[in-house]
Amino acid sequence: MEWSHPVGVWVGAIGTLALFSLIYRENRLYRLFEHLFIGLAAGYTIKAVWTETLRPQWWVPMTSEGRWPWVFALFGGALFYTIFTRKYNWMSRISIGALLGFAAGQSFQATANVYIPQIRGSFKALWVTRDMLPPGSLVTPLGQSLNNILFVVIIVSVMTYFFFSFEHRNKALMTTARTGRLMLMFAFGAIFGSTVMARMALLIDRVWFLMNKWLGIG
Amino acid sequence: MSNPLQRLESIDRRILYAVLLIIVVVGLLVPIPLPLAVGPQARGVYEAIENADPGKIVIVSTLWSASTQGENSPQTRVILQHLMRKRLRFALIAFGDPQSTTLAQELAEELARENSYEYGKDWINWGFRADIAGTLKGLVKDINETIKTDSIKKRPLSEYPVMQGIHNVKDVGVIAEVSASGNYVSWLGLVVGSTNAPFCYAPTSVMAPELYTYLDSGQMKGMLFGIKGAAEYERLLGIRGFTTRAITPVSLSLVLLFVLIGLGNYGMYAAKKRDQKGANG
Amino acid sequence: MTHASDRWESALLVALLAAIVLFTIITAQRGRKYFIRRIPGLNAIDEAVGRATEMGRPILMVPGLSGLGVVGLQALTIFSYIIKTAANFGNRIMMPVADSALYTVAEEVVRDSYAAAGRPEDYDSNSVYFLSDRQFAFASGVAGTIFREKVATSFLFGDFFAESLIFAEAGQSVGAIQVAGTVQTTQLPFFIASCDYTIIGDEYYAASAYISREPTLLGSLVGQDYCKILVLLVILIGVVGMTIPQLGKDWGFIQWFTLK
Amino acid sequence: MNLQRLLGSAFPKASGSWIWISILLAALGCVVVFFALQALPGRARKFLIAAVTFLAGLFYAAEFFLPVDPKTDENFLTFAVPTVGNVINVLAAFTLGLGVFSLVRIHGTKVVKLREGWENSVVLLLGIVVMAVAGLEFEDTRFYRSLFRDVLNSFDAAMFATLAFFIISAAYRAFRVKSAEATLLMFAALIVMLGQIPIGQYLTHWLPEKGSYASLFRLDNISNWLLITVNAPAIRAIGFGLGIGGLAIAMRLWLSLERGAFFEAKADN
Repeated sequence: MEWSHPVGVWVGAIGTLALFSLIYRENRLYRLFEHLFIGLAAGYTIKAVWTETLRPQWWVPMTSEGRWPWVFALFGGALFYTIFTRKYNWMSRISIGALLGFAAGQSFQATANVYIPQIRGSFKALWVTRDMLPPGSLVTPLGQSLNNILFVVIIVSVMTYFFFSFEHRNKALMTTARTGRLMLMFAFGAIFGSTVMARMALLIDRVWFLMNKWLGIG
Repeated sequence: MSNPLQRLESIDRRILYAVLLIIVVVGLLVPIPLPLAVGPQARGVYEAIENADPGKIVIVSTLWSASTQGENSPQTRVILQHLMRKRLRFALIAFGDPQSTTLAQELAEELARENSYEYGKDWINWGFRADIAGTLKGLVKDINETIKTDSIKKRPLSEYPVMQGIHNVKDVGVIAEVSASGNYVSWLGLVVGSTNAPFCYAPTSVMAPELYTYLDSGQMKGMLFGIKGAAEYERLLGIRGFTTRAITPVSLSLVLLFVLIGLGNYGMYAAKKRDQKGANG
Repeated sequence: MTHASDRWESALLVALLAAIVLFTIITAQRGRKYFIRRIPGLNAIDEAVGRATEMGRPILMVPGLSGLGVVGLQALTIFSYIIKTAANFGNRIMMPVADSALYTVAEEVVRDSYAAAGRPEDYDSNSVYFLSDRQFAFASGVAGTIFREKVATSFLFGDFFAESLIFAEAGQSVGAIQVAGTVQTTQLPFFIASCDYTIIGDEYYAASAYISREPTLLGSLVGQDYCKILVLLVILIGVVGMTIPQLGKDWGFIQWFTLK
Repeated sequence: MNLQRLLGSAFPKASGSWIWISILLAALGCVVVFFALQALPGRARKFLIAAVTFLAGLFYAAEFFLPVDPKTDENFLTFAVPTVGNVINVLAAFTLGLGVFSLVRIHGTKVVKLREGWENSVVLLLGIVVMAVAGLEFEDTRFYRSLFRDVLNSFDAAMFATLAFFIISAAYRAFRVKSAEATLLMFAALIVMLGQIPIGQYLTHWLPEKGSYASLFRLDNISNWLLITVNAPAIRAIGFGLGIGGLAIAMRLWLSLERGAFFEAKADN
């Protein structure tokens, strides 16, 4: 079955232009489509939560597979709604607490898995010899040594910048932290630079949508 | 008093926007062929798929929505094209936004028709999962128990020939995620340590810089750097698609930015000189 | 690694980090005083609130996109301090929320903050509202609000993704004073380019301790510093090990942190 | 010890009409528990909340730290990981109603009282109903698919694409040679942008691709070098701080040591 309909394309295209108009100034058309957007998004979430989560993970196991204890999940969910009452609203904290607890408990494994390899990856030899480089490497041992030294210097200086529990009065400390700050700016510039292309790609995709799918040009 | 050069310091934002729009429209209409170098990151993804064990299944995870389709859709497309060319089995799974499963499925269906890939035999859609951590932990243990049913026909996974001999993440040949968010942390944290399958990533170019650290540490085997990565991949596959066309206006708009930054700085310099003159005189 | 037993030493390091933080929290609760340095961006909060008072226009607070978790709660903690200040000056506030679970907490936090400032009657239940959990529907709503209300000040704290720049540039266009902080490192450059003050990296987590001077939080922050020193030491030992050819990759210490 | 079997016998699977009877009985049990909870004194409530939080966290912590059977790579909790994952999903899903309620309350009031902009609120409320009904009941129609693909998706993409404009004005304003920091920011951005685009690559394409010192000065190589050798360690160093900060808050939440908004007093009113 088709995923597209001319009427839908028209609404989509006019909405696109309306949302774009914000860059000129806020206006009535923008406001209208902003509200339509938020409404559709909420409707879609209702649909998605039911079909993607509640029905397969809760309703079907409970009612068709005989896993009746899933009813307790409804109880847990219902406790959130006590927030609207003065008398019972403390109970919402039971469910909130459970969610927070689960998230907290996972943090051990997550921290280990994300950061241990990065710690290990920071063990860089400051003096590299030819046999330490992978075969066929184009970098010279001296070049790699310099890279590695720079790598370690940046890690140390940036981490130093983020020490909070003492004043950066000591001259060496001040210089290190200042280097860290400058390195951060360099890194942020690199991120900014690599983002521009992504944003342009999105705009081009939209202009192409307007030109090709709506107006049939190209 | 007001020298036109000094006004370059503060051009009205709306003029900037109008110029950008014109450049994009013209760039799309008049394609200018530009050279493109294939980087080692894209090659890493290509080689991971090229060398994948045909007995195993490839997981293509998607975490993107229409908002980033400008980059993520071409990336998903080239990866699927490559998988189908190699006739590798693959499973789609989606996180983050429920629509990511629909969008990926739409692409897969389109390409499957072209490549006579049969649903259930050559590929399968595991569907969308809201709980990333729970699902990924489950995949490591038992795929059938975690996914239960596919998302198109809603039948148990074990009924599909494509799932023959696939039990857990050790039976996976390559894991590739096309993503608009930082979900790689979950994959690295919960899955990659438990399997030998190479892990490849196709992020938006925004996210790409933060991934070099994982490429460097070897946790990731390859990466498609936004739309440029997709264009490089098209080149590796020998295809000329929309991506190859779009890369021209992308370049032009960046050139515009260079010009604007130059003008802004020149204007600032001119204004400063005037101020100094004013102070001296 | 799926379990600690995959590499005990690595898991132990993580446990040790947690233990250090707990230890300094306990010593702080028992009365030990800890010092923290000045964090420039956070000092700007009062100035920004004052600006809104002068201009008589609302203060916008956005707690990011993430749900009920560490990052969103931290944002609300910072906001509760801002609200208490704003309540004293009678500023109007607006807080659009992007997650329904976080929304429940946000509403309570705002109400409590007004009560704590001694002005429970000023709390307007329409000031905190769920907008959309869809990234760009949320962005369109927030951007529209910034332009329509011509907000005087906007505080962006939490998990922000691409929409960060929409908010920051919208605020720029209406001349708002903006203070932002996020744990999403990739969004920091945009906040730096468009906001007046940006909280970088784990300054975000330091903020609640800095603002509240609550002993538990100060203790935790100092513990985090010790943890960073420990991580730095581990890295430096590893670097030395890799540099000395006799030790190298196979040295026990380096193996402790090598996951398969 | 086999927890899985124990739980299986404590909560046996029902079948046939027993399903609904069990559900009903369990629901009744919940109602009883609800009123029993309300009867708790303030201190006990606080304790209960802390205990639930702690136990929830303990599940994942113990599952991670406890030794595993080397043959199966599991300990006695591992079997429950997928189910607990589902529980979290389902719990979070139930909160959706709170958000929708907020939207309907604010915009419903606007419409009823005909406040300024009520027309927009009508559109918003209609949007919710039409999308939800179409999605739940008529998912396989062209109407729904087009509403989703052509309309909703286009809006997402359009809003995202406004960033192309905003990034231009932000860069134009911020990239000025006025301080060491701003200059570095600009310099790095320019190099990376040049290294990415074909035109930038073209500028230095005459240099050898590899194998000589001259190739180091190819723009794409400089850009990659910048990203790997300067960007990566800086991001990593920030990451260590964020990771430790996150772990610290997780510990405070888990052990109910957190302070600040929401965690002050309360719970015993």
